[in-house]
Amino acid sequence: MIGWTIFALAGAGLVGLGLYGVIMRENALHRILAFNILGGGIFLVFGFAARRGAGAGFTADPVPQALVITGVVVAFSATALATAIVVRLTAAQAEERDDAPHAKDDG
Amino acid sequence: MSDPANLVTILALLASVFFFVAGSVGLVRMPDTLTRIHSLTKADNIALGFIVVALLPQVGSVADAAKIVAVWVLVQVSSGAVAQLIGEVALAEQAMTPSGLDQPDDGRSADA
Amino acid sequence: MTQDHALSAADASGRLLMAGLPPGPLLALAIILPLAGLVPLLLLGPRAGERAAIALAGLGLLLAILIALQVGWSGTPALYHLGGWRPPLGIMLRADGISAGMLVTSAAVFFGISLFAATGRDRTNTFPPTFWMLALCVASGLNLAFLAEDLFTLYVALELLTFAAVPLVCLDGKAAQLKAALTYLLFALLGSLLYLLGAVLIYASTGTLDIGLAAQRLVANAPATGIALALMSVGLAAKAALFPLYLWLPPAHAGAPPAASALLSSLVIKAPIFLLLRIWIGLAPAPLAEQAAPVLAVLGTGAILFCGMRALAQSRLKLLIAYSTAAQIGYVFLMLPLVTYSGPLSMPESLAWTGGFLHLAAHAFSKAAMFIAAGVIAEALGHDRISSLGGAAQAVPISVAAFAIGGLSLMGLPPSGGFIAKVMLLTAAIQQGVAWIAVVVLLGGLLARGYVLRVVVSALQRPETDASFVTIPLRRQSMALVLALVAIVLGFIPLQPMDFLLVGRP
Amino acid sequence: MNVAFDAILCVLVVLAAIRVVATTDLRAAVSSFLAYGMLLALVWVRLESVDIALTEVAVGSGLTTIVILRAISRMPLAPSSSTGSSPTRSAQVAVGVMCAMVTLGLSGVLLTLPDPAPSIAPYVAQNMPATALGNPIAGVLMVFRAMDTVLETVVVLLALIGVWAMVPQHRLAEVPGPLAPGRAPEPVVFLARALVPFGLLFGAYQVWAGADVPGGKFQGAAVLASMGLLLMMAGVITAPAATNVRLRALLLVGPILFLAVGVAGWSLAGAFLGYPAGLEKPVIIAVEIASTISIALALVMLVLGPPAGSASS
Repeated sequence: MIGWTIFALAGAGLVGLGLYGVIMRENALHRILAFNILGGGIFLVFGFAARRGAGAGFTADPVPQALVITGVVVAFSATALATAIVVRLTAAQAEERDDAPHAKDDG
Repeated sequence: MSDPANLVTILALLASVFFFVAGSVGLVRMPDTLTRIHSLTKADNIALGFIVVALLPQVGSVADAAKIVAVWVLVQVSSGAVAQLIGEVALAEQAMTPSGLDQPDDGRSADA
Repeated sequence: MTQDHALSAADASGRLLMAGLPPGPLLALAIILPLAGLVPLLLLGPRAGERAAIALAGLGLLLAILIALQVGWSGTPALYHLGGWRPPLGIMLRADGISAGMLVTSAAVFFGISLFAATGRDRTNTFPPTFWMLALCVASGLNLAFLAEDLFTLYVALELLTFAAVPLVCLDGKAAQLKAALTYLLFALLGSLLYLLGAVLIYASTGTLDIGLAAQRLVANAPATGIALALMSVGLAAKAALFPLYLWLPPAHAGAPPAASALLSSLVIKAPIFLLLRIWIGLAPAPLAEQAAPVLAVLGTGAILFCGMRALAQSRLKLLIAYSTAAQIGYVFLMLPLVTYSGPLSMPESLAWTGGFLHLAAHAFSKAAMFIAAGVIAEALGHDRISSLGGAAQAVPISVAAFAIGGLSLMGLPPSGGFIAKVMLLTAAIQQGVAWIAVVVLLGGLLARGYVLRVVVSALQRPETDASFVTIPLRRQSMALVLALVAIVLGFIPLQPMDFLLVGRP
Repeated sequence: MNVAFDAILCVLVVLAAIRVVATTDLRAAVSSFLAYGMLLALVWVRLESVDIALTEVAVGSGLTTIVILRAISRMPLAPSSSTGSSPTRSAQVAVGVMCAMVTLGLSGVLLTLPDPAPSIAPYVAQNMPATALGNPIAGVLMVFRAMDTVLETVVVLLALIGVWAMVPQHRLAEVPGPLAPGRAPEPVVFLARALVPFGLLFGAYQVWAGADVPGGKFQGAAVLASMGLLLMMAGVITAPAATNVRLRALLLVGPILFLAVGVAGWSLAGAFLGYPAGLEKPVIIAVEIASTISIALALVMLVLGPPAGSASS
C-alpha cells in the first residue's frame, strides 16, 4: 500500500508541472507538450486508483486502466488537432504578411 | 535456479553496468556529436548484450529466451540505423559551419 | 466491509432484459444516429452527403420528440443500460425531464440551423462535407452529454464536442480565426483535463462513475469530494465560458461563418452548462451544493453584468452577439440558490427551476436566430459595423425582423420565452426574499435592451447615399425568422412550474 | 528494494517533466518529453498496467513526439505562434507557487482516499466469463464499456476530419507533405527493409493477442501506423490524399462495423452493444481488426498533418 503512494505523489507533481507549463510557456507547441504532462499526471492518478483497487484476482482494478487507454488516445488526438492548428496558423500568418498591402475588411 | 546460473547473471549484470556507465560518461565528456554517438552506441550495445546474457539463465522457457534475444536484435538494428542518421546530420551541420559554407550543401549524400 | 458489500451488489449486476424499459433504445439511437451521416459524407458526393445530413437532423428532432413524449407520459425517467450492463460495471443512459427538454431544444435548433446551412455558406459557396461531418458530431456529442449518466462517458462527450466545435471556428482558415480556434482549444483541453481529474477523484472515493450511484456514496465532509467537485466545476466553467473564463468565446464565436457561429453559441456551450448544473444538482451532496449555489450565482451575476456591458461597448455586430452569449449564460446559474438540494421542490423553487431551464431553451432559439440574421445582414451590407447598419431594414427586412424578434427574448420583453423565464426567476427570487437576484435579473434585462435596441435602431436608419446592397434570397433569410418565432412561442406557456421539467429530479 | 526502485523511477519521471516545462528551448523540451514518456511507461509496468505501458510508449510518447517534431520542422526557424508577452520573474514565482499548491493539495487529497479502496474489480471478475475474453482490460473496453470505445474511434476520426476542415477545399486533394525533404537516407531505407516486416507482424500480434493478454487495437494500430510512416520516409509508399476514396472507406470501416455490431445487438443480444451469446469472441476480434485498420490509418494521417504547401508555399 505504502509503495503505491509514491506514484500518486508523482502524479500530483506532474499535474502541477503540466499546469505551470500550460500557463507559462509562450510557444503553442511547448504548451501542447505541457498539456501532455498534465494529462500524464492525471492518468497516473487513475493508475493509483486502479492499483489501490486491486482485488478479486486482479493486480489492479481493470476499469480505471481501460479508461487511461481511452484517455491516452484522446490526448493524442487533441495533440494532433492542436498541432495542425498551429501549423496552419503559422502558414496563414506568413501568407497574410505577404498579402498585407491589400488586406480587406470583413468581420 | 542453480548457483552457476545466478553467478553468470551477477557477473554479466556487473559488466553491463560498467559499459552503461562508460557509455554515459562518453556521452557527457566527448567533444562533438560524432564521437558522442560513437561512445554511446558502441558501449550501450555491448551493455545491452550483457543484460541479455544475464537474463537468459533466469528465464523458464525457450520462447521467453527467444523473445529476449529478439528484443536485442531489434535494438541493434534500430540503434545502428539511427546512430548513422544522427551521424549524417552531424556531418551536414559541420559542413554548414563557416569554414565549410562554400561547399555545396549536400550533406545527405555524404557518407558517415 | 466495502468488499463484501460490493460482492453482494454484484449479484444484481450482469445482464438485464430490456423488456421493462421501452423508451430506452431510443436514447442510444439518438446518440449514434447522427454518426451514420459520416458514411455518405465521406464516400458520396457533397450534395448527397448534405441531403443525408439534413435528413438525419430531421430524424434526430423526431427521435427527441418521441423520447420527450415517452418521458412526459410516463412521468418517470427513461433508462437504458448499454450492452445490458448495469452500473457500476456498465454505462447507463438516462433521460429525465430536463435532459429530454434539452434534447428536444437542441435537436430543433440543430434542424433549423441545418436548413439554413443548406442554403449555403454564403451567397456563392455551399458548405463543404467537412462542415456537415463536424455538425453531425456536434449533434451526437450534445445528445450524449444530455443523456449519459457516466462521468467518463461524459468526458468523451465533452471531447467529441470540443473536437467538432474547434474546427468550426476556423473553417475559412484565416489567421485570426485560427488564433481564436487555438485559444478555444487550449481552454477547452484544460477544461476537459480538470474535469477528468475531478472524475477520477470521484471514482477513487466511491468506486463508481455513475452519477446516481456516486451521489449516494459521496461523503460530504471528505476532502476528496469538495476538491473533485471544484475541479470539475472549474473545468466545465472554462468550457462553458462562464465569467470570468469567457475571454476565448467572443473571438471564436464571432469569427466563424454564421451557421457555425449559431451552432457554437446556441448549442455547443449548452453541454458544459448542463453538466455543470448536473454536477451540483445530481451528484454533489446537499450541504456542499448549498454552499456552492451562491458562488455560482455570483459568477452568473458577473457574466450578466460585466459581459452585458462589454456587449454594449462593441462596434461589430457579431462580437456584440457573442458577448451577449457570454452574458446570457449567467441566468441559469441564478436559479441555483433558489432551489433546495434535499427533498422535493416547493412551489417558488420549482418556478425558479422551470425558469432556469426555460431560459436555456429560449436562449438557444433566439441566439441561433440572431447569429444567422446577423450573418445575413453582414452578407447583404458587406460589413457588420453597428454604426452603419442603415438600410439593412430595406435590404434584408426579414433578417432584421428575425434579429429584433430574437432580441425580444434576450431583453425579456413579452411575449417571448426569455420573458417568461426571467419573470419566473424574478418571481421566485422575490417570493423567497432573495432581493439581489431579482435586481440582477432586472439589470441584465436593461443591458440587453441597450445592446439589442442599438442594433435595431441602427438597422432602421436610412441607407447611406452611396451604399449598395447584395440581394439575399428569401429562403436564406427566412430560417432565422422561424427560429426567432419559436423563441416567441415559448412565451405562451403558462407562468407556472412545468411538471415535465421536474420528472426524475433527484 | 522495490520501494527504492519506484522512488527513483518517480523522481526521474518528475525530473524529465521539469526539464520539459522549465526549458524555453522547444527542441530540448521535445527530447526530454520523449525520455519522460519512456520513464512513464516503466511506471505503468510497475503499476501492473502493461496495457497502458504499451499505449504510453506507442501513442503517448512515440506518436505525440513525432507529431510535435514534424510541426517544428514545418515551421519557419523562429516559431511565431507564441501568445502573450514574455512572463516576468514575479509572474513565474506566482504561478509556480500556485502550481505547487495544486500539487500539494492534490497529494493531500490522494492520501485521504478511503481505505480499503472501492473497486469495480469484483464485478469485472464475476462477469468476465460472459465476455469469453481473457484480458480484463479488453473486457472493459470491448464489452462492459463498449460505448466509450466506439466513440473513441469516432473521436480519432473526428480529429482527422477537423484537420481536413481547416484546409482550403481546393487543397484537400493534395498529398500531405513528405516526412523528410529530399531523397531518403540510406539508414532509413535499411530500417524500412529490416524493421517493417517485424513491425507489421508485431502490430498484428498485439491486436490478435490483445483479447487475452496485454495488447489491443490501439497499441497494435500505433505500431502499424509507425511502420507505415517508416515506409513513407523510405519512399517505398506515398501518403494518400484526403480525398482518396479507398482511404476514406478504410477510415470508416472500424467505427461503422462497431456501430453495426452494436445495432445488431438489439435483435441478437437484446441490447445495443450487446454481443450474440456464444459468438462474443469472434465478433469482438472482427471489430478489433476493423478498428485497428481505421485507427492505424487515422493515426498516420494525423501525424502527416494538413496537406502540403502550408509552410513551404
